[in-house]
Amino acid sequence: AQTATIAVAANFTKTIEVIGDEFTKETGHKLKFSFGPTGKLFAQIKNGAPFDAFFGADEKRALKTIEDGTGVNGTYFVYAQGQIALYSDKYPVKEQPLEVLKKAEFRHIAMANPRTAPYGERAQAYVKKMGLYDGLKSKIVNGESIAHAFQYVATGNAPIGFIALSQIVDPQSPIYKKGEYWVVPQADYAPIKQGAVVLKRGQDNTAVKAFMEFVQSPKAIEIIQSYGYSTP
Amino acid sequence: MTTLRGNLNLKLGNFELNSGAFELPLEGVTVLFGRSGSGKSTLLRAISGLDKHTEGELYFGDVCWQNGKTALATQKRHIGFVFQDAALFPHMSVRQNLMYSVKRLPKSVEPADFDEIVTRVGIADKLDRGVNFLSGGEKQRVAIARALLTRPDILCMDEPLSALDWRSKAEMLTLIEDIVAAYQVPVLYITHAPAEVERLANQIVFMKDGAIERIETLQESLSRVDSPLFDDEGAVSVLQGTPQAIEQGLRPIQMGQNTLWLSDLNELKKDTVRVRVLAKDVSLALSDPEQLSIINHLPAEILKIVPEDNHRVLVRLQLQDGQKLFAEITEHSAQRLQLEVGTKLFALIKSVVLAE
Amino acid sequence: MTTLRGNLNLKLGNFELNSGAFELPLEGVTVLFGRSGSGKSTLLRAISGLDKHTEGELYFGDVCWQNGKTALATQKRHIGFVFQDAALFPHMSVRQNLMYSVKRLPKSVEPADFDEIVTRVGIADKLDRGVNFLSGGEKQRVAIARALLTRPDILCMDEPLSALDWRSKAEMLTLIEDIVAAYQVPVLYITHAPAEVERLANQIVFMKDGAIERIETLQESLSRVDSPLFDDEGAVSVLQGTPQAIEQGLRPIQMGQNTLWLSDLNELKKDTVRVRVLAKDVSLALSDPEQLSIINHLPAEILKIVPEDNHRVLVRLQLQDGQKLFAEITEHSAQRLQLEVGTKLFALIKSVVLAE
Amino acid sequence: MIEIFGVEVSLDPIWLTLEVAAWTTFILLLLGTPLAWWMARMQHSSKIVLEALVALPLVLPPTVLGFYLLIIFNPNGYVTEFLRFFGFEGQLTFSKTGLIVGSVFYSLPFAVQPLMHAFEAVPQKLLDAAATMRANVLDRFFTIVLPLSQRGFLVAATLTFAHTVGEFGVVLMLGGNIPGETRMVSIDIFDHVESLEYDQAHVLSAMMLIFSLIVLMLVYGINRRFGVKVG
Amino acid sequence: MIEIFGVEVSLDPIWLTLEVAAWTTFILLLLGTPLAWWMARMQHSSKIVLEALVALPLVLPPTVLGFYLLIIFNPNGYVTEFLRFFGFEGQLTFSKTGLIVGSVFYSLPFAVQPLMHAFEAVPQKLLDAAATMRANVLDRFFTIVLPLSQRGFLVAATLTFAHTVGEFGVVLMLGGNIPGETRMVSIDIFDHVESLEYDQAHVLSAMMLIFSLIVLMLVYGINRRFGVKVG
Ligand SMILES: Nc1ncnc2c1ncn2[C@@H]1O[C@H](COP(=O)(O)OP(=O)(O)OP(=O)(O)O)[C@@H](O)[C@H]1O
Ligand SMILES: Nc1ncnc2c1ncn2[C@@H]1O[C@H](COP(=O)(O)OP(=O)(O)OP(=O)(O)O)[C@@H](O)[C@H]1O
Ligand SMILES: [Mg+2]
Ligand SMILES: [Mg+2]
Repeated sequence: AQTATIAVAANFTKTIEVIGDEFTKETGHKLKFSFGPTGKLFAQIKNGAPFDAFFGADEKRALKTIEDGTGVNGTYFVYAQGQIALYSDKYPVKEQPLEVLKKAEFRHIAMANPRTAPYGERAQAYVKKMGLYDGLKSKIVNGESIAHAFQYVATGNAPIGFIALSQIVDPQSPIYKKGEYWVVPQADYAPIKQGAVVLKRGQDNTAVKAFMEFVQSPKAIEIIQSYGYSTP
Repeated sequence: MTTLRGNLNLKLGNFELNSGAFELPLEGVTVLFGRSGSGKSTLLRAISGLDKHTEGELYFGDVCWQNGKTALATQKRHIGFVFQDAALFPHMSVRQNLMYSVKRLPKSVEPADFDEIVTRVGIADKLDRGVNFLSGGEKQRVAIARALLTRPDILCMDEPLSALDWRSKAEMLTLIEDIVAAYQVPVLYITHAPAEVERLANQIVFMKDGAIERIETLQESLSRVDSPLFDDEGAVSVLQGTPQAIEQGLRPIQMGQNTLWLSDLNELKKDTVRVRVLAKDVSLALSDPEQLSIINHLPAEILKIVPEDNHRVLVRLQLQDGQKLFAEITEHSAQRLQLEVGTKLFALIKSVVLAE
Repeated sequence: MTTLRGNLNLKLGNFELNSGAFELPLEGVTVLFGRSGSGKSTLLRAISGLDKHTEGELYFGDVCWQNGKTALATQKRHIGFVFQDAALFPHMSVRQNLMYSVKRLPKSVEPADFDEIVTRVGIADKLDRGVNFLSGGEKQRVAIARALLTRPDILCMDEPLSALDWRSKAEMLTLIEDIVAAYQVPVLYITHAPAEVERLANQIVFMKDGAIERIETLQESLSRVDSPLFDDEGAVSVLQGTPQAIEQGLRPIQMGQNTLWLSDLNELKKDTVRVRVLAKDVSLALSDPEQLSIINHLPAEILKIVPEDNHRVLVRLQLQDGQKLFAEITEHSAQRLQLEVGTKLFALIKSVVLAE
Repeated sequence: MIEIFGVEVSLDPIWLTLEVAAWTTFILLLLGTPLAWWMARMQHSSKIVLEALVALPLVLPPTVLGFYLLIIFNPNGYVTEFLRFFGFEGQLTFSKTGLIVGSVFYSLPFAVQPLMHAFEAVPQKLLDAAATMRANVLDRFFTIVLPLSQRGFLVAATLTFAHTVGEFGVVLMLGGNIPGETRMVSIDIFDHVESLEYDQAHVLSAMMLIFSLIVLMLVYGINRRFGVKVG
Repeated sequence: MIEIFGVEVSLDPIWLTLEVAAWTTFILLLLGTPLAWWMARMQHSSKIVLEALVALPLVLPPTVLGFYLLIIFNPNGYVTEFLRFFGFEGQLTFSKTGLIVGSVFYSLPFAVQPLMHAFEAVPQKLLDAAATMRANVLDRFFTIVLPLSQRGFLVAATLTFAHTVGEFGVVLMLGGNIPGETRMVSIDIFDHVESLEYDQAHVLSAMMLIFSLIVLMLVYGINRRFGVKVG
């Protein structure tokens, strides 16, 4: 059995830990996960971080590793697809999501930073497409990551926010079965594909190879979906 | 006459001040005298209300300054305080230090004459200096001026001269005498130096181990052979007399029918002056000696002969006007001259020795 | 005889030390004397190599201590230094302070006798105290012991006594005299106090405005009427004599055929002692007076009469054994006694006055 | 937006940072002064507890501190309720006010410690002297203690200002990254790094570096030259 | 893994944090001492520049500092090349070594400033006295300066240790958050927060808070009671 160190976008922390446990149970290979903002992980990989594989929060940065020569060509795949949900514990977002957004009676609406987090970018694109952006613009507060945007909502600082579905359906989540949410129709925004890639350092590591396969196995896909992601 | 009376207690670490009941006349200079660590500074701070842990009672005339743990704040006691190291405010000029006092006078109190005090204290030309550029003596002058400008009801001085060299000390003593006379403010004065006590004191508070041992007048204290004031220079007498006009380059001081000739020609502003005579500077002669450069020959009678250590004897004399004078001579001389109580003789004092 | 010779320059802010060429005998006590700010401390620090900016040259016997900007490090000069405020290490006990010296002696140097020094200096019973619990005098004793334990080739002392009270001062002076005699180490000594100079000095370096003004022996200096040493107490004479066995409770000091009677009965370890006589303590009589408590009547002849301020005159006398003595009397007395050069008379000195 | 070395950077975050740092410094000196004075005068052993409490923000990771402030400042929480009572309308999080309040907590030790040490160094004797000249407690504080603690204030102000300029965790947590309102330089640089705009990050960092160096040098220079020496 | 109040927390990050903080403190005292001594002795105006440089890590956001350290310590960069030359095999980033090096930079002012002030307060006269007793420069430093700067060392050590325990940005950037290797408590807490495990975050934060309070109180207590007074 071998050990692999895998860099994972912070939003996928919980899910990949569960998958990892299953994987270790089955194969005996050990895994170490390093979580962090995708951009930071990318900068670290670029500067020689000892990671064997990289699970980004979007497609862009995983692909860029291949371009930079740190990622292994041909190992890229999309491991999950995030879903955006509009959540609130104050407003009837389940029944009248767009009306709530249009009236905008709240002081703040949380979303992830569109510059750094794909969830944020898609959420912003969605409200723009619906013509709601100008009405909301002054009320948007940006979390640095989707997890951060979630904290704004979960601590009650923002009464409403675009967050990830995975954060709502997780039974451990502080807002599990509290408030109400509305899943934004997948058709209205470009899919948030989260791409993974094997890095040069891990290309001969059997544990990495095995894990990359395991993540695409039905068992893993089941876990991924149970955490609120869809899969390609 | 108003008095300062009370009984103060204060615990500082291992040290306890328990003054015992005391009553001090609010007139002239009261010196606190005692060994290092006897609690002089502590008592003065307690009287001034500078230590929050003071207990007991204290009345300044009719005004209650302390009753149990209830104390009148220092700033309401109208005290002037001169500290050993001047305690000038280092971030202010001399003038600003002085104005600090003046500005805080209540409207009801008439301000003192700034120019007069500044001139008298001798700092008129240094008003715009930073206080860090003053010598030790100059600092103390400013501190005294600052205290006077508060128009104090009582002036407290904690060893104001001990950090100074001999020359500044002499000047400052004259200044303090002068001020006491001019402003008629009662003074509480701490010192270690018998010379300062003899020069300034009206009454003396002797302290020991945190308690007041006794309170007596200067004359009472100097008439004791074992006076605590007789320390480094041995026994001392203080004579009083009336200065006369200068004659033949000397200053005559009239004491009854006799005259003491002083070679200190400084202007004397007072009617009565004190002349400090060390016992060891007094010689005795059975007959009035001729052809001798010593000019002061005072007729006297022996009151008492006290043997001392080191084969010396202390002879207590009475002058013709009733004042007492000590002479210290060797046992050998006393035997040679066959001195005994009642012997009439002449006390010889070199005039130049008298200058203070 | 080896000497310390050199010529040192040092600039400190606005102050410039330019010693000029000097040569000091490495024997006995050399006092640096001068007004405050004249550069005494600066010169001593330059000599010790404590100031990195010193320039010039300095030779201790044959050893080069300074040449241009090249200086031998202080720790290689074998200097003992006693600072005004003792400069004891506050984090060490007395013993540790002393052992700091001892431990750093090179193997080639034989250690001094620890117990003897400690006993002589009088701190044998305080070795295990923290230095913060010593009085000022005790601190200076430790500092002196510490400097002696370095087995110094020269001992530098910068106003070692000025922070002490009179009693400690007197004790320490005796101690220093004692040490100079016992260990035969040359001493460079700074002081403001003429009394200390007269007590200790063999030669005196007078400093003024950062330069050495002159170097002379104590006797040379005291024979000048305008000596800078005559300051607060006026003119002073230093007489030398041989102490004899105690007689009738007095200590006779033989000076030629004459005897001076001292009432200081402390044990005298030396063959020759110095007796310091203030001119104002000397009276003059044309005939040998009888029936007088003053026991020292020394025959003398007037060498010179110098008028002074304040209607006084300074009379320079020659004693029978050739020693010189100043007497200060009033002009009035001088006229009355018709004193002039050549007059033979008697100098009267109260024995008790002589004690130091 | 200005162009430096061919790179476009927005100056807003810089101004905002300076503004927040200035306010934080101002408030901390205002609040820290009585606190430090009180602590300097304390004799009991409870002083030690207080010293430790004041030093706590040094030990707590800023993001953790920020997270708990986020919880405490939540608009339905007690703190906001309490402020509402006094007529406060807004919200502490996602606002400049919130940033400033967070920074005040974060930089507390940097203001209080130097002030306390400066106050402790003011000789009691000078205060006694002032009391004998009829100056009451406040008067003494303003006329003696304050002027003699100049250096302490200078150090406290610099450290507080510097530390607030460099703060990241608390601001990140509390701010919500609203341009012109809560997007400070540190976050802006971080965003550039995250979105792979390294050039902008470099330029902003260089500006910050140079600016800070100049300010620090000025302060240390003044400190050495004009410090009032006591004693 | 242990259970506290029914919450499972891993102790690894705690031990790692203490280890890194201890090493950082040790190294900074070792390197900071000669630096601080040199600065304390400096007379020229270049002292001001040095003081400002040492204070810089206070101003730079830790993530920015971390980012640049990441670039500088890149295994193909000059610094690593240089170390390779001396037989250094490993990598400065993503290892305990890296964390420690980063922390050393980050906490530099917290060690150097108190030491410098302590050294400046040692009276020159004592050093002069030691020199006359044949003590050379090093001897004087170890026997006089060091013992008299005890308080300064205590303050420097506490601040450095505390600040390293609380550090987040540098560690996150340089360390890479690798469990058992570079995942310190501050990051662990943050990870728990990110993955919605608030209970774990609360327990860890509380432990950290209590531990820090105790340490700080001990240190301030010792400082007040046993400080050697000079002068
Ligand atoms: N704050 C304090 N805490 C503990 N002990 C103190 C304090 N202040 C003074 N003492 C002690 O109280 C005693 C009396 O001190 P005080 O200053 O009153 O003496 P003093 O008579 O003025 O002596 P000196 O002549 O030396 O000034 C001393 O033993 C001193 O050590
Ligand atoms: N480090 C310094 N920088 C600038 N000026 C200095 C320095 N040290 C001493 N001085 C000045 O040099 C002059 C000589 O000082 P020094 O201490 O040698 O005098 P001194 O003769 O020992 O005086 P004192 O009798 O007062 O000790 C003084 O005017 C002093 O102000
Ligand atoms: Mg006292
Ligand atoms: Mg000097």
